[in-house]
Amino acid sequence: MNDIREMIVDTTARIMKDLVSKETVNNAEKGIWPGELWDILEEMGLTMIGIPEEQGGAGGSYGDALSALKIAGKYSAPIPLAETLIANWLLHQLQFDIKEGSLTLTSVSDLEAIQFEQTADSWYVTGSAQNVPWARFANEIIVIGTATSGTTAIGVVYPQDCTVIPGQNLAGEARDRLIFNRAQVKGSVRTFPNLNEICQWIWFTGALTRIVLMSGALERILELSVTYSKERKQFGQHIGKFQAIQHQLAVLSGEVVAANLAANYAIEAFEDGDGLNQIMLAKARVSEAVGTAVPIAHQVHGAIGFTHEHPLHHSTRRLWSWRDEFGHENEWSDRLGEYVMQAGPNHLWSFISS
Amino acid sequence: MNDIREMIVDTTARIMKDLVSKETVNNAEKGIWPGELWDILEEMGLTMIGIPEEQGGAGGSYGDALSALKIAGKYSAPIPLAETLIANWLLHQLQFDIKEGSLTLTSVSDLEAIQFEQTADSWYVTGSAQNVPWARFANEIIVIGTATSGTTAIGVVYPQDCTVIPGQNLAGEARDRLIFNRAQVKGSVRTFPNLNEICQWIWFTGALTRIVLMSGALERILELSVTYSKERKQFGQHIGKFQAIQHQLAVLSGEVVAANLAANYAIEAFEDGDGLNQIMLAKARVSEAVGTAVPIAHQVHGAIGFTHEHPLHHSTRRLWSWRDEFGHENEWSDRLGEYVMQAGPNHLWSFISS
Amino acid sequence: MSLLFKGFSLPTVKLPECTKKLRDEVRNFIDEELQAGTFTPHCDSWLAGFSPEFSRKLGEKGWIGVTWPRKYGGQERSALDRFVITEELLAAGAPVAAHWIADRQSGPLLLRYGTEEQRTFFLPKIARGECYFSIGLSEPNSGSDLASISTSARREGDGWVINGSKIWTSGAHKTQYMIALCRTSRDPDNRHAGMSQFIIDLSLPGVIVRPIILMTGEHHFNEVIFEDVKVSDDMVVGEIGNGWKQSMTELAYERSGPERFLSTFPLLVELVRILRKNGQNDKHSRIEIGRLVAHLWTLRRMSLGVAKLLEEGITPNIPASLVKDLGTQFERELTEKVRLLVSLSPSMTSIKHFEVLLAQAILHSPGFTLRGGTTEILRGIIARGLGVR
Amino acid sequence: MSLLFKGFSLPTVKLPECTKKLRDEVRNFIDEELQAGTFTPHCDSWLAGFSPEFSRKLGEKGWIGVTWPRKYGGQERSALDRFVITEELLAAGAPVAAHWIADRQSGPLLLRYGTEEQRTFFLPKIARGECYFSIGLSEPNSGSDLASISTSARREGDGWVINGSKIWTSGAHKTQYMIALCRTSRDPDNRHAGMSQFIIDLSLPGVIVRPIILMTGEHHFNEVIFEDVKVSDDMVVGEIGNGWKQSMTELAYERSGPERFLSTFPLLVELVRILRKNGQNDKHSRIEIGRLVAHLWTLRRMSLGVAKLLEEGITPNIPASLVKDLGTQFERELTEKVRLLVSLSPSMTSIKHFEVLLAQAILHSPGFTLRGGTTEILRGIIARGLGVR
Repeated sequence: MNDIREMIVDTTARIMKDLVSKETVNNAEKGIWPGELWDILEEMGLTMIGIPEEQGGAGGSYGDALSALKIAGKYSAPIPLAETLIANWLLHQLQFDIKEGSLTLTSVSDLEAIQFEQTADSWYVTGSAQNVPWARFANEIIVIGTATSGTTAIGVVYPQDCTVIPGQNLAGEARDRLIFNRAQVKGSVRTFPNLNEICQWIWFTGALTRIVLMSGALERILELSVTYSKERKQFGQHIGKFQAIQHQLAVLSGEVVAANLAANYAIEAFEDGDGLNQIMLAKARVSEAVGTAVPIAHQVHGAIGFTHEHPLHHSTRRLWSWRDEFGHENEWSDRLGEYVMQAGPNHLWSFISS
Repeated sequence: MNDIREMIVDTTARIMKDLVSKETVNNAEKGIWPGELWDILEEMGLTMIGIPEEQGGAGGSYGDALSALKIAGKYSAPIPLAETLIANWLLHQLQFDIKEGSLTLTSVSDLEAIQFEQTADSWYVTGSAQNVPWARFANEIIVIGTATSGTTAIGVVYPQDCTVIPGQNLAGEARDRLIFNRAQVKGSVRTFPNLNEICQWIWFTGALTRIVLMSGALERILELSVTYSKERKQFGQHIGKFQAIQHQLAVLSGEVVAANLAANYAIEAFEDGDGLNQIMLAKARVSEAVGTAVPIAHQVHGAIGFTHEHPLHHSTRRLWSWRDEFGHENEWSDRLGEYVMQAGPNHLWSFISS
Repeated sequence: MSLLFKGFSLPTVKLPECTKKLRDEVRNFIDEELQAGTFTPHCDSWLAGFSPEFSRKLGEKGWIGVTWPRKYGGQERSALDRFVITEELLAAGAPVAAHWIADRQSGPLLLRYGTEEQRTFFLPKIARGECYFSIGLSEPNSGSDLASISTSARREGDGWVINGSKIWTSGAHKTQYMIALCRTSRDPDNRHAGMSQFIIDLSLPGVIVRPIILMTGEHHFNEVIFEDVKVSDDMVVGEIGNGWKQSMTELAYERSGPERFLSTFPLLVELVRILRKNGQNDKHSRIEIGRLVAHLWTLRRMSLGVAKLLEEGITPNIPASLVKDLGTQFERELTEKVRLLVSLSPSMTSIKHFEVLLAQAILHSPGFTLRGGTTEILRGIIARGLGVR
Repeated sequence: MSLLFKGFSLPTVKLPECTKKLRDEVRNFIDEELQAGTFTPHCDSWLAGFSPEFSRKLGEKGWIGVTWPRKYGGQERSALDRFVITEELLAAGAPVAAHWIADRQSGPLLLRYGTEEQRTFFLPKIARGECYFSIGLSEPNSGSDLASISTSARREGDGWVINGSKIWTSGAHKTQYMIALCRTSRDPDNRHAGMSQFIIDLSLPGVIVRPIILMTGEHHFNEVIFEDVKVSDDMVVGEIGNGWKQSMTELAYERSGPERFLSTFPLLVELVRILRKNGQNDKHSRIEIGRLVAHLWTLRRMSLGVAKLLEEGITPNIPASLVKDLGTQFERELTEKVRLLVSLSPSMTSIKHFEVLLAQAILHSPGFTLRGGTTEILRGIIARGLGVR
């Protein structure tokens, strides 16, 4: 890790420690926007890392941004940092101006449920989008849909121009339903005859953000579990002294280390401009790690970890949500298996070792 | 368990304890037939239980026979008891005379690889059969093939009239390849326009014998593991005192109890003449139990259980073989899943609770 | 054919004809209720589905306290009949939480150890579905180590004064009574001695019921605090000093029932419905469903075997622990497998029933292997049965 | 970005260009050997594939002892280069058992603790693929409890007399030497004190090599008995009394390598071949293969990270234990998954290569989680690293 990245990570961690309290997370779940937290991160430029300063960004690399995102995942920061980063990177790639404020975007899986229509004066959007992250708190929404010509279209809509029906994922993070009823697009629209490449980029980048967030949250539940097992006494000793607990913590740490490394490889490959395979592999591996890790963390914590009072669930419920978002482990394994089968037996080893 | 069955089980257990030594099993693997064991069991009538005395059998029920077979499984008895029982039950159902001596039968999956051909004087068999259990030791072989007319045909062939190429399953049990080169059929041949019912009966009954054998062997590895964990000392105490070992033994015992009960339900249903569903369910469950139970037994035993010297492998290698024979757990789960999906959601509960 | 370790084997059970008839009655009742829309199938309905109205209906049918003597409002039916009623209700995801504890363990405990007055007073009310109980075992600092409880009952006059607190008491904000395990004396050499059980009316002065909000945001559990709560002598259950043994009996009732593997059954039914609707009949789905069904079929028969042993007057501690251990692992696995067979967004706020059921199952899953004895406790009991502990 | 517990994090590694070139050379060599039919891919080839001929060929190529100084016959290449050579050979299921122990741990041990004479004498021979070593740690009554060993080395004249026995010594019937951990003194207060390591020529009088036949019928392991075996002073490795620490270093070399997750790789390759041949490209097969590949990909990178740490002079005890624990669980799981994707009869006597590979993998599977530190030992080490033990 170079010096700049280390600085970003350290600063982010400090801010998160200060401002993401248990109450912040609980309040966000009730619909209260953590404005102070967001404003500081934005001021710091965190929402625009990966875009050159001369183009309005904060400089730095994708990897720097994703490293900071991992910290956000670790602290369960209830903010659309992932979405704002993806949105800005996308806008920048499409040669739109990047945006201040919090952003989100509709899912490429709703591509066909959203119609773009051009009139003399402007573009209008009609249709609906499901599970749009943080939509109710977003300043602007990147909408991905289909133009009447059949091409893929991307444009920006203001939340106040559409109906926002609040919803939540398992972690209580805002995942809202949006209904567009001839909502006017702000600014221009980009259309693409070939939808695959850009949609693929959005889907893979979305998956990468979840990999990174999960790897942060996994570290957190390991820390919480180890700490708890050193504090909690039963049968006259700390529960960490029981071999059954020790072995469970060992298994948990294996999943956490594996997930962390898989995430780091995916980050590096993405930064190098060629992360498709690594994201595919890491999303399969890290999503699966959740299914092993979370039950252990809860089992070690016993009933107390099952209460709203204890912060463990901030991380575990997020992990349960994030492992499914942008494709669960079987969807990615299926894709991966398809790739391997296509390539054939003689390429299997070079695929794994490349 | 009624009195007759209890007597059969007790007697079988006594014989097995006396005659199935470690050497008996090792020798059988080297090709030495345990003649004394077989002769006593035959004398006792064990190979003909389930067929009325007035028709040449030993009386008793299918359930009685299968209960004795469980003991054979428990002691790794290296004899074709399962095959001889199936063969005799089949012969009896087909109104052939039942046979003295050891019997085996070719697999219904080789149906099409074996041709029956009728000449003026006799029937002849040509083709090959794979993995025929104990063929080299069998007095007679029930061959299931296809007649030139396209119907299914069943007849008896002597081993000396075909080429026997010795093979072994993972447990070193004889699973031989047979090549029939116009081998003459002894006695008559039964042909069936509709092959399904009788082939299905053979396949399901074969699966049931493996369920029963496995449930016996699972009991054995639990006993061996518990005994060993009370004897072996490490780090100054019996390994059974370590919580990790205790928990593994608890999991092992759960699989053994589950497998045992599933097997008993399958036996009962088969005896009542309607065991298809129960065999399907039990083969899926018991075969899967092996994959959990065997690694625990070996892990508890440590390196010693991995040696030829220790008898654990007599049971574990058999379990590895039997779980695959007549369909492994995924094949039966697939079939079961198909059935459940066909029946639909509203019948799921009544299927499980019936 | 008991070749197994002593206490480990389970009988096969053939349910008698009368039980089949009973099953049909329960099924018809459930169908009618579903059609009338009085409930929606819910995962973990025996914890989360608190409906006094539904419980009273079951009481009217005679389906609560079915095994109890008629003079106490029971039906004098077999444990197998009770098994059939409970499994049908659970499989349907029906709201049975209100009377669940009273029917499963408080009633049987009173029947076994209670005074004639207690039986006459409480049991008929429970059987009518009107009187609900909470469990009073766990304490904030005891966790799985039940012998370390410290809630005390002090003799005062001709009654008792209770101080301390109980935790994870499901439904205590809605039930009327708790049977609480308290210390009535201390023996430094025997942690299990000096405990006694009391029926505590939760409306008494000094009883404070503090909600424990689950991570799901739901309120089922409570901490119940006793501050100088005065309990009269006739509320003592069984003998003073015999509380530990009585509680262990109570736990055996608690562990082997079908609620240990059917909490998530409504999700499996819904999965089959969805897959059929989607025409998704691929090999992967079939194998996974088949596996789950084979496990469930076996578990149910294990649990039925335990019911049979109970019927025969045996307290099957070890098989009950096996059923709970295997059952709760199964429930968690079911949830995970179902999730992976479909691509969806489990959410309590979803408009899709399936997504809500899945969210319920996932969010409740950590509790499966904690409540009623953790996996660690159960495996310890089993290991002791094997003679290695 | 080390947010993890100290000693738990692993670096990402970008292999340099020169390593890529080396990899191609190894691959070409393997292809040629395969085409010449000098070996058939074998599961667990680093235990079961003992071929002095093949080892000598590797020695000629300079692929044994690659990290060692040139003056001892090495190539002074990096630990990453060594990693690449070994993983290529293992992935191909090549017969590398003969020199495996000498290359992996005996050589490095001598390099670190040996005398100049020992280095000069042994290392070049090892590097040429001509000199093979066995491990001398476990004993019949020690099991996982290595500190309880009792083989003794008694000072006599200017040498040592060794008595006792070592067990599970793979290849001792074919190798020339063993490095044996012996007791040279006893300290009742410190079980780890008073141990020393000796190089023992297995052809010496008093050395008895007794075969231990595996349950598969194979002979790889032995019990090696020492009856008054006389060893000269120059065969002491490192310092007298420092044997425990030296052995722990040796174990770290032993645990993290690619042999902990590639033993069964030839089976996976063959699976893909068979499925393609059968046109079996269903969702179930794809998901299972994808899962296995994702795990393998991650494990390999964890192991590569450990190699990188070794390169930097760090002895990564905890990550090495994590790799071995996850790796050996993976190998077992791979075997089970592959088995379930096809309907066949695994058998050592089968005429089908795939059935033989599967039989090898199944029959060897109990060893995966025992050799080189049992799962229980490894998890204990990891738990200690977490600070809970």
